Amino acid sequence: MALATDTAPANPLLPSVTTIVDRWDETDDTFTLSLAPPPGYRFEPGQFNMLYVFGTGEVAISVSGDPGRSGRLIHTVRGVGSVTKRLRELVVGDAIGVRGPFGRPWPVDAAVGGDLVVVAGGIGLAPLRPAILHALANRDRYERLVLLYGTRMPRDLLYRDLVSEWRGRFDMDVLVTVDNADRSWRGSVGVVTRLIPRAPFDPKRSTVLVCGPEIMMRFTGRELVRRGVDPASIWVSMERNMQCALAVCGHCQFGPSFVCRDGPVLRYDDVDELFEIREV
Amino acid sequence: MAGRPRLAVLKFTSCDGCQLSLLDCEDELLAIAGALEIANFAEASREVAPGPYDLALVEGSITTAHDAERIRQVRRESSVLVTIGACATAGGIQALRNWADVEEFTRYVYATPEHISTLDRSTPVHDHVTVDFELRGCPISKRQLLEVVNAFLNRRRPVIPTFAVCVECKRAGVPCVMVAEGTPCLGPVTQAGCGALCPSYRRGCFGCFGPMESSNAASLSNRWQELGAGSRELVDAFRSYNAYAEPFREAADAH
Amino acid sequence: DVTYVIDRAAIDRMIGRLRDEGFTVIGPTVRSEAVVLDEIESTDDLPVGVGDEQEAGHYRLVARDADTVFGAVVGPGSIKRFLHPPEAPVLRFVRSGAGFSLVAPAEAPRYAFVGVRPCDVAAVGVQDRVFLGGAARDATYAGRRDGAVFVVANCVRPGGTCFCASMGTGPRASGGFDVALTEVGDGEEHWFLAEPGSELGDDLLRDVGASEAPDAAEERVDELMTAAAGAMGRVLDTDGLADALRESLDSARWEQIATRCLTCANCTLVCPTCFCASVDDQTSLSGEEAVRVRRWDSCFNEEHSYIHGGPLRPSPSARYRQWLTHKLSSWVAQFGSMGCVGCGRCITWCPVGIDITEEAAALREEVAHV
Amino acid sequence: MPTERTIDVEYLARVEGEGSLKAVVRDGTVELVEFGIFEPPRFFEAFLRGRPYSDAPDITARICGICPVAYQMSSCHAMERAFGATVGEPWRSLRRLLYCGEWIESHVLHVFLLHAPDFLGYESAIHMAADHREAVEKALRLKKIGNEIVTVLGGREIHPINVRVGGFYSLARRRDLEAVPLDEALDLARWMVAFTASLPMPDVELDFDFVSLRHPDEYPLNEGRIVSTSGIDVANDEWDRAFVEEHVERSNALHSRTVDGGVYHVGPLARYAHNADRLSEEARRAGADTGLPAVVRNPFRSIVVRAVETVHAVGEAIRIADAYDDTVDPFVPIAPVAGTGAAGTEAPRGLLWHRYEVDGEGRITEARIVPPTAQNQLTMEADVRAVLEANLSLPDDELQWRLEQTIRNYDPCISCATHFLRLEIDRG
Ligand SMILES: Cc1cc2nc3c(=O)[nH]c(=O)nc-3n(C[C@H](O)[C@H](O)[C@H](O)COP(=O)(O)OP(=O)(O)OC[C@H]3O[C@@H](n4cnc5c(N)ncnc54)[C@H](O)[C@@H]3O)c2cc1C
Ligand code: SF4
Ligand code: SF4
Ligand code: SF4
Repeated sequence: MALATDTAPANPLLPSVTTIVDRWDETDDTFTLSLAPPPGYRFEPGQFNMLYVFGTGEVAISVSGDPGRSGRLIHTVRGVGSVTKRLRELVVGDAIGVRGPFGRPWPVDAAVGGDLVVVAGGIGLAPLRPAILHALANRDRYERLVLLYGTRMPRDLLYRDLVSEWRGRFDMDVLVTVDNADRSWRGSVGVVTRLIPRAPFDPKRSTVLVCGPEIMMRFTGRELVRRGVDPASIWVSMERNMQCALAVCGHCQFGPSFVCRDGPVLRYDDVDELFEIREV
Repeated sequence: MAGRPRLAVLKFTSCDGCQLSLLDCEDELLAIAGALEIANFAEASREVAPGPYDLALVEGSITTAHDAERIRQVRRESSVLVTIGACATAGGIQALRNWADVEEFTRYVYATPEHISTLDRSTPVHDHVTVDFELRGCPISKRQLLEVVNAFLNRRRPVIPTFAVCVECKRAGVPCVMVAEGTPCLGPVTQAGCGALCPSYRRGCFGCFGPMESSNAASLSNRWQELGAGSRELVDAFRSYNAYAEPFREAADAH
Repeated sequence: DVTYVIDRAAIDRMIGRLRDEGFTVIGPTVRSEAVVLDEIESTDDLPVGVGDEQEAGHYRLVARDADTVFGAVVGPGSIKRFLHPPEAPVLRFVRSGAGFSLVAPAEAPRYAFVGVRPCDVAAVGVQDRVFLGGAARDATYAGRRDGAVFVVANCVRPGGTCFCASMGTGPRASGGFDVALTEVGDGEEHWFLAEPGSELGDDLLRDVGASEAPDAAEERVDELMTAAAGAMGRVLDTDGLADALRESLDSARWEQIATRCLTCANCTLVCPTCFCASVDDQTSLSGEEAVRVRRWDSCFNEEHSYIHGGPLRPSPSARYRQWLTHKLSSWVAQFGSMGCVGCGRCITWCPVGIDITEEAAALREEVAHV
Repeated sequence: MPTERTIDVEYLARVEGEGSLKAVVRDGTVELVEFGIFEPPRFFEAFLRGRPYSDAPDITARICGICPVAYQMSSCHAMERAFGATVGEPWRSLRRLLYCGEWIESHVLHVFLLHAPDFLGYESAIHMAADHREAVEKALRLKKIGNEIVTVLGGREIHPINVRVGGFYSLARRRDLEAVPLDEALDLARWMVAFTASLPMPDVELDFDFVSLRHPDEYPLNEGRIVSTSGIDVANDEWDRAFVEEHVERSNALHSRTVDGGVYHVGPLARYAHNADRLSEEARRAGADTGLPAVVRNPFRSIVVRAVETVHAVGEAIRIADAYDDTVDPFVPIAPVAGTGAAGTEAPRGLLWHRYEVDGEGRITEARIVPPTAQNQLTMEADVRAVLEANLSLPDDELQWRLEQTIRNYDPCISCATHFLRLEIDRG
């Protein structure tokens, strides 16, 4: 979609207009959009875009695609509120506004030479997917590659095919758990933190990337430290109300950080104390 | 024009002012009538089509057994039920009866009270049925009414903030009447929506949009007392158009 | 640097010239029992002969010497209203086919601010770092900020809730202005010392016929300014404060403040540096047009911290804590200075008179004793 | 075979309340006509007791969202009389100006959105707009200007917040008033007279006892003595010498008679009958151009009288706005003392009378409110009976519509005057 460009230069609030090339459902409430990337678009794992639905509003959504493939811009979204539910109704060919990428990425390079451990809760796997794909594409640069993934129910598991493909790989350890199992579930049951003590990684040489609900990240951080991981090697991705992604609307503050600018990926030892305080 | 959402505008115990707000949208009225099928709006058309309705705007509080039944029927017939105005959202000024002897009220007003049948309480619609959205105000603001209709048509969340009148007061650049003139104002505990009308006319807010999201009526009451208000004034202030809304009810009962 | 002495008529000429050049001249003016900032046409619109009395939760206009031009310090409004307006369309879209396109925004006005205070321009400096200091310039702010002119009035008589001396932003402006005026007058004499702060300011002064100031005039003003610095209504000890507040997050005092705090957001809205804003789409009834509107928001509003499932700061104590620690502590990490310029507005305009200097001191005290 | 037609209008919606209409016709004779009000009672008079006097204008406004200014005016005047306070110029003129805004808004609303569709055979103004878009748009424009006057002076169009006993909380800025396009309104109002006069008009002449205010020099809005065709001529506080209120089973409203049992009529026809000589030149001319007689006895023709009154209100608004000075004090200080005060003012729909007793602390001890529709109830019944008798030959649906239109002649209050009637005609 052509955008009228006879306007003031580079208004950072101005989205590029692009179209939906493909879409599919992941779970009951979660779906993936595949967009034509705006010209020259590049991102790093962990960064996010602001997606705009005409007349409804804008939301922060992580990029979930493969950073090594630039042909498509992939977002996995859970329909929870007004904008995300409208996103779910969009069909192939519809226009959508994109601004980004924003934010600090996962420190995938810092992990080089050691173990890379990924801990995901629920939709938290979406922002971690690019990091995993990056690591797999550069597999020889890491020692062990581990994914610990938990959801509430078996039906909430994202990227089923991909996750089972990963499970089948010899160069990656994948442990999956659900909070509440049903009859069909034959895997482990319990919160994701319970996987940490038995997961195959060397705490002293690991970089851990964590994304999920705040409470899950808090307990995961504690558990990792208990297992001996250096707090400075643990990274979490925060969610806050976000309306501009430019650190000027003020909503995404988390202590001294703007999640959009200083995050969303933050180092655990910068936030562990804040995690212990209510309503920060 | 099939396919347009069907609108019903319905009245219970009230003054008609909130539905009149729709007719007061002089610039938008014909556009609204184009975007929605006005299926049932007695105030505007003698053509009354039966439900179901896609959007029902309900004005007025519930004060009779018959209306308590009728609102259930309305709920069954309406996909989205929006209550409009202090009567529908809080019981209205007529909820002052909730602290009084209704029989005595009836004797006072009517020569033959035995002809009057009414409940002894005036209650908001949400006490009777599930309400999808509440639009506050005595009367509602037509700008906000348009926003609700607009959001419904565009299927988005209406931008109807629940913060204090003070926010609009400051956005409008109105000098605070409480700080600059010592005039007691309910703005800090009242929900925005009117655009801080009263302070902009140098009058303290009297709470016609009902309690804001986190009303601290106790603290404001202390401040009013420092400014010279007595308990009687505090009770009068909290017991008006939204008297039966909980934070105001408690604030008045505390004095 | 050369300084000048001018009279009130010269200020009028200055206003006239700025208006002739197409500036919208904004200055203090009396509106319903308070001094506000609004468009002015001459010094007659300024609060001549008017002063103010300010305390926590209390503001009254009072009489000053009949010809005092800058006798009232800051009122509830600040420059923020003009550069970061309370409500502004930031983008406008129209539907076109399956997509949508952008409509060009209206041109921003050019502002000249006359009679604003040193803390006011310091606050503009703070907001500059917020809106212009990041990776991207905020277009709405930048469009209004670029080329704005500031004629500051130094504070000879600080207000009852002022503490700019503590924050290093006043009572004498040290930068960020085009002209700084100091009013000197005690009935017998009445003149203004005028310091140019930019080339534009110097031109402006020469143009209105300013004469060079004698040394005595400068000395006189130095004395007045020293006296003013000692006459602040409030004091805030900022030394180590940002660190102390970081330690205070679980203090019981937040709950105590919350019993008084109305969460009415007044403090944030009068604050000249607070910048929080919400962004919403406003659609036409037909759905063909959408305007993205930015409006002042506040960390005291529940929706400010809303994410799916509810607000992250449901309790008033957490909201007050967010505000105070942001102003005096986390702002330093974010933007390199505190987010407070010591103007005292939040103290005066809090309907229940909660005092940031008092609360910050008490919190520091508490942390020191833990 | 004897026939019985029962005309049962269950939901006459609101007549300052929800109303119903019941008529029984046996063997070609109208046996019964009952206009009932079943709007649930709200007990205003009862809960006003104990409230401070200053609440009266705000609280009584909530009786009616269509004419809140009328309630504010009657209550302010009554209170000021109770305290012996004189509120003269300029507040007197400004109140008239505010009232003119409400008259314009209310008259246009009634004439175009509620009443004109009857004459032209439409279900609503929105249906009418399909064929008469320009007329409806012009009407909305004029209505909006009326509302703008109320908004500038009162803060908002419904339940204005700026009216207080003694005057106003603050005065509107002159430049805001200047921005209201009153000259355009005058053209539109003149056009409205021509439009209403061109409507097909049923031919009826009825004998009414007209009751309204009469003022020595003005077309009455806020002040005047209460006069009637039958010779009543009393001061505002002598109401009980002239009128009585009754309460009957079928109704939740009280209705009024003259003390000697007569049925009377308030509203534009009554005002016009008693005060045609007080109309402004432009209003008189606009009426005369359409051949309007000095007394109109055809209730259907009230639609033209409303239009003429609208011209008057716009002209009056222009004159007051021209002389407006926004630098005066907004109100006269009020010192409450124990006392009693009564006041009638002319609401768009007719005389609205309030009476209060206040104690030494300024708290209300007694309150009485007589709204126009309560006073018109009996005359409406008589009128419906006459129209029914004259039109028995009409088929059911036409008869129903004609009766609805008859009720709407009175503009009893918006929803009853709208097109709400569910009418059953039972031929027995
Ligand atoms: C960096 C980042 C990355 C993210 N990545 C992803 C991702 O990859 N996939 C994904 O699914 N999600 C992601 N999210 C979360 C996603 O942004 C939110 O789920 C989304 O913003 C919800 O928007 P909504 O309009 O659908 O929901 P709503 O809850 O309707 O809207 C949220 C907004 O509306 C307001 N609001 C809504 N309801 C209320 C209410 N009742 N009271 C007050 N205010 C209300 C709030 O102001 C808020 O701004 C991410 C978030 C962040 C910050
Ligand atoms: S006048 Fe009232 S609403 Fe306005 S800021 Fe003051 S307290 Fe709040
Ligand atoms: S300021 Fe208060 S009383 Fe006045 S209109 Fe607004 S909400 Fe109602
Ligand atoms: S925090 Fe208070 S004193 Fe500091 S700049 Fe803001 S309003 Fe002024």
